[in-house]
Amino acid sequence: MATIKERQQVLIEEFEFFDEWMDKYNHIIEMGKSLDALPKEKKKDDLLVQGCQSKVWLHAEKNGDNVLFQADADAIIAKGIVAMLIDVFNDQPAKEVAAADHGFLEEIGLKDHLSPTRANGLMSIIKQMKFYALAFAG
Amino acid sequence: MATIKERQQVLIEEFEFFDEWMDKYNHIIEMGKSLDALPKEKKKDDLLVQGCQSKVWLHAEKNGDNVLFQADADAIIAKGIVAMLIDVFNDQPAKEVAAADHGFLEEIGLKDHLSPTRANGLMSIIKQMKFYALAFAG
Amino acid sequence: MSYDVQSIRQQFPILNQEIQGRPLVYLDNAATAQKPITVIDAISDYYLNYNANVHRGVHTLSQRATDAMEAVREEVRAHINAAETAEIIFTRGITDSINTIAFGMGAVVSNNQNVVITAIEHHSNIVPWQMLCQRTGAELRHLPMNEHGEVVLDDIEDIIDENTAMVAFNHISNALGTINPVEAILNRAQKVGAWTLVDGAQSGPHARVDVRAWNVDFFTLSSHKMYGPTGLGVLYGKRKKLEALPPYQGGGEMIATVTLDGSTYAGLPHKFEAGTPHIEGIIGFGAALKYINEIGIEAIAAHERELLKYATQECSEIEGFRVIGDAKNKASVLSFVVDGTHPYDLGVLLDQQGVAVRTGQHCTQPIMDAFCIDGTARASFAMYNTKKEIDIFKTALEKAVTMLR
Amino acid sequence: MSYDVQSIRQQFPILNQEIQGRPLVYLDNAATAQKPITVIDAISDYYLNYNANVHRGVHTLSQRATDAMEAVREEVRAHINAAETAEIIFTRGITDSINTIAFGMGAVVSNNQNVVITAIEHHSNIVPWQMLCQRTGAELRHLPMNEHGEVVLDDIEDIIDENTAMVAFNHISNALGTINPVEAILNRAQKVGAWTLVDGAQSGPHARVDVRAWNVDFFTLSSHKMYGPTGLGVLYGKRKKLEALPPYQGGGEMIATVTLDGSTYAGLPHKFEAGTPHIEGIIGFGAALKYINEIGIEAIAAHERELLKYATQECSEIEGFRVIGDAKNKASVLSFVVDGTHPYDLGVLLDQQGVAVRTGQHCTQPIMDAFCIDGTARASFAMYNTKKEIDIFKTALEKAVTMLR
Ligand SMILES: Cc1ncc(COP(=O)(O)O)c(C=O)c1O
Ligand SMILES: Cc1ncc(COP(=O)(O)O)c(C=O)c1O
Repeated sequence: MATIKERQQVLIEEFEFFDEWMDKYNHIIEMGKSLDALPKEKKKDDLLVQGCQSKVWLHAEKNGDNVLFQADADAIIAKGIVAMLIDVFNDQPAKEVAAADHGFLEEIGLKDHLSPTRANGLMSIIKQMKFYALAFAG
Repeated sequence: MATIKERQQVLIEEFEFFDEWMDKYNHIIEMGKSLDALPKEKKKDDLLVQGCQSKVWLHAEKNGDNVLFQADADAIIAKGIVAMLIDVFNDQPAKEVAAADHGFLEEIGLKDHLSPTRANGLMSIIKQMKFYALAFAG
Repeated sequence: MSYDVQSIRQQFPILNQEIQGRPLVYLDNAATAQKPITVIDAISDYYLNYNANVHRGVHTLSQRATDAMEAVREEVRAHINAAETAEIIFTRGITDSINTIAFGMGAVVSNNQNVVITAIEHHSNIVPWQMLCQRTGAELRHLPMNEHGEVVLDDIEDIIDENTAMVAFNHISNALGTINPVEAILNRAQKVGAWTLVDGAQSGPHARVDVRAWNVDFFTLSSHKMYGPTGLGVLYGKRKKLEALPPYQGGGEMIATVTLDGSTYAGLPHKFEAGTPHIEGIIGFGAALKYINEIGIEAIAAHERELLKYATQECSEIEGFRVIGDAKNKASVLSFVVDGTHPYDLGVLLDQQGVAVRTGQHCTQPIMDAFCIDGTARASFAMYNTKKEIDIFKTALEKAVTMLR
Repeated sequence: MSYDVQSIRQQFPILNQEIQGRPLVYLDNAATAQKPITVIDAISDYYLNYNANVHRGVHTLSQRATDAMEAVREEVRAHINAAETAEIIFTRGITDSINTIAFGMGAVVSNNQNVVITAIEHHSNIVPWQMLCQRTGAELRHLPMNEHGEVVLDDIEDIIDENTAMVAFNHISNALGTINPVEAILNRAQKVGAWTLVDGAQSGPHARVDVRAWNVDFFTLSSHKMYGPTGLGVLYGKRKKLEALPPYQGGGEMIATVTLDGSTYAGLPHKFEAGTPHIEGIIGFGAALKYINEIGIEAIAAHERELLKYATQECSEIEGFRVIGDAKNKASVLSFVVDGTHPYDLGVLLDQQGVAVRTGQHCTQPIMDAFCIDGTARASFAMYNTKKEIDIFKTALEKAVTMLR
């Protein structure tokens, strides 16, 4: 199975193809569409990530040393971004998730989205993932 | 007895001599020094003119159709300015005081002092004088 | 003289830029307006030439700053036709203005009374009254709205009654653009002797208001929505009403005398202006008012009505486009959803095409709840927007919708 | 690198002007400081390039404005060494900051408690506590001062006792320049478990403050005294203390959810930042902080100490010149009277000679009462003042005194 670094590299290469914003966002939207929706009973308010303008639910559980993520969002671009993060971090060792770098998002041209104040809450989602991972690793 | 207009003219001519700020202010200070002080018992808080940074007491009484002013101030420049106003308005018909123009202050180079917001409260003093005059005239 | 939007645009240098490689189309004016060069210059001029703390200063700079500030107070008075400058109080914004009054009313409201707002208020005109009601035990009521986003007056005589202490509502809704029936509401309030407050956040840039014609007790404006600097608002209050309220903040300027045992308070407007004022903001706001009056608020409003009509027509051609708030009487705001899309996604994809709209709840969650939506995308217009920009907006919106479906 | 006052002066274009035909000598810095060109440019740059309402905006301008604003929050945090940015709240100024806390403490203070200030406070740190005491029945006490204008700690153990809810005092007195024994007062307060607030109006421009080294609960700054824009202040508060207080103003930004029946409040810092922030002011303040740090606050303070010493020496040669407030530990303020003259007259005649000083009570009436004077004339120094200016000031003062005697 690919490591976090390897998965990030795959994503970076995928996005390298896109010169146009439309292609990039179409791809994000596709990723969002292909992410399994969270079942209704899991879309509880206490799974909502604070600081996003759209609703983003993040669920995490332990799988041995690894951490499993499930997520959903009501806005499709937010969901696409979450899908990307799940792609990278899902079923990886909790320790590594907690320590992982997220510079790849900058490389794939989502730098704009990385500020902690952004309405998309990308940084909040990453923080929340690492928070879970840290809890499970500890 | 000179009218308000005539007295104003005298003052304007007096001040025409002064090219230097020092001479002008020396003259104002002299006027302040030569104004009779109000007796202590008349320096009551309810005679204080609001809106001056220094304390200015203004006392008015009726003299037939005329209005008599007495005033004092704890700062000498304020007192000089008050002296000038008394010089012009004292023992003049209340009606005329109420209606009088104060453009002469501009002409003698006190324009700077005429804004309603000035700490010297010159406008407040004039207003208060006219307020008394109006009350007596009515 | 006809309305020359191109020469107006030249006064707003910020408009002349590219976002994501496309020309900026700024349609977020209900959140904050851009500033004409005269405002920016007035601010620089102040700091370059006569910055000083105001009042009580005998030196020249302080007197110049004081005069400039007080001249704006008079301009504001004239602009809204208040009776005297002492009734014009400078605050930090609408929010600060309303809190000032809601706090003060804690001293005059009792627990058998009620406060009435409408269903289409900004949070700034809801939460302060909730806090007042919590403190005093008074009841918070509201005039409901219909499916067009219009305030419904059918039950007004029951809702605003003899026990109503205050009726507070916005002139124009920031989320829907609805223009409220101000006179009808004020009439009822005045009939029962209730105090009245009109939130003019969205009237400031779009409508002429005469506070004495309305006979309203309190009225409030935000500079930043009127092409002026941030951090400044205006609170108009009738002298008698302002005098009946306790001061809000204690500090410099607002006192007459202070001893360590107690203080007496200064007269209006100082009683409500504690601390060093936002001098620069006041001076910049003066320049903004001057600019608005130069163009003419009626001309601006007419131009914006045109834009709103055009935008509504054009966008309605998009499948699934739904206007949120289609009141008969509307100003300058086009709030909408597009079926099958999330407002946030629309906002992101519009931004990628240079078009700035606001998305979300617009600080009016009760409205969103009433429409059973999470939020809207909102395009809002100002004096400098053009039909061509609306064309760009429409094309961009179409592209976004296509991508999202 | 030595302190290059001439190159600093070049950053302050306002200084290069004539007042009444004489070069301006601006010695009213304790009232407000002048702004370096970087601050003026930062404001223009904001309005020319990225003005937009912050937070919740998905479009580029809004995100740029938000980032710029939040970057300043972090700079402020670092500047005073707060633990986290959530503890940095932007207010309208010191007055607003202190009122925010004094209002909030209404919910936690009871009538058997007391609040302690000192005899040398600004009205902004007196009146809000008087209001709090009026609302709660608590007692307002103060640490007295001696004839040097120093706070006397002899009875501190009686004055600050187990029932003390809050000890609030300024770091540096604006009227006297006295530097208070902050640690000693804080230690006593902390020993009895009282909350603490330090008014940093005059420390901001003159001293380095580390809020965690002090372990103070609340600390507050005013932008306009620190070479930044008007209308902006900073309130630092420990997270736990801020969380224990109710919000001050209701409105946009400060809520989590709003229904017409009730609201829940947002987390820090938003809970205390209702309404559209003074975005431009925050960005300008960021530039001011940067400039202060470039020159170095210690270097500035050393320069001002020199000036204060020199001015005190020089002016003491004038017959009848009397310093008001000759504390051992002083910063940047020379308050004085000259026997046989009124401060107002001195102010007017200095202004005629281009010298700007403040005259009056400096919003510290209790100090004036204690010294049995109506007011003082006050020369206060900033990073850009020079010895040559003090020579001009002294000559002008001599002339004024001669004229007045
Ligand atoms: C010591 C002190 N405290 C408080 C204040 C009030 O500051 P602001 O007017 O900016 O609210 C000042 C300013 O004069 C001050 O010098
Ligand atoms: C109708 C309405 N009321 C109140 C406000 C709050 O104004 P401010 O944020 O300037 O205090 C706004 C601004 O969004 C508004 O549109």
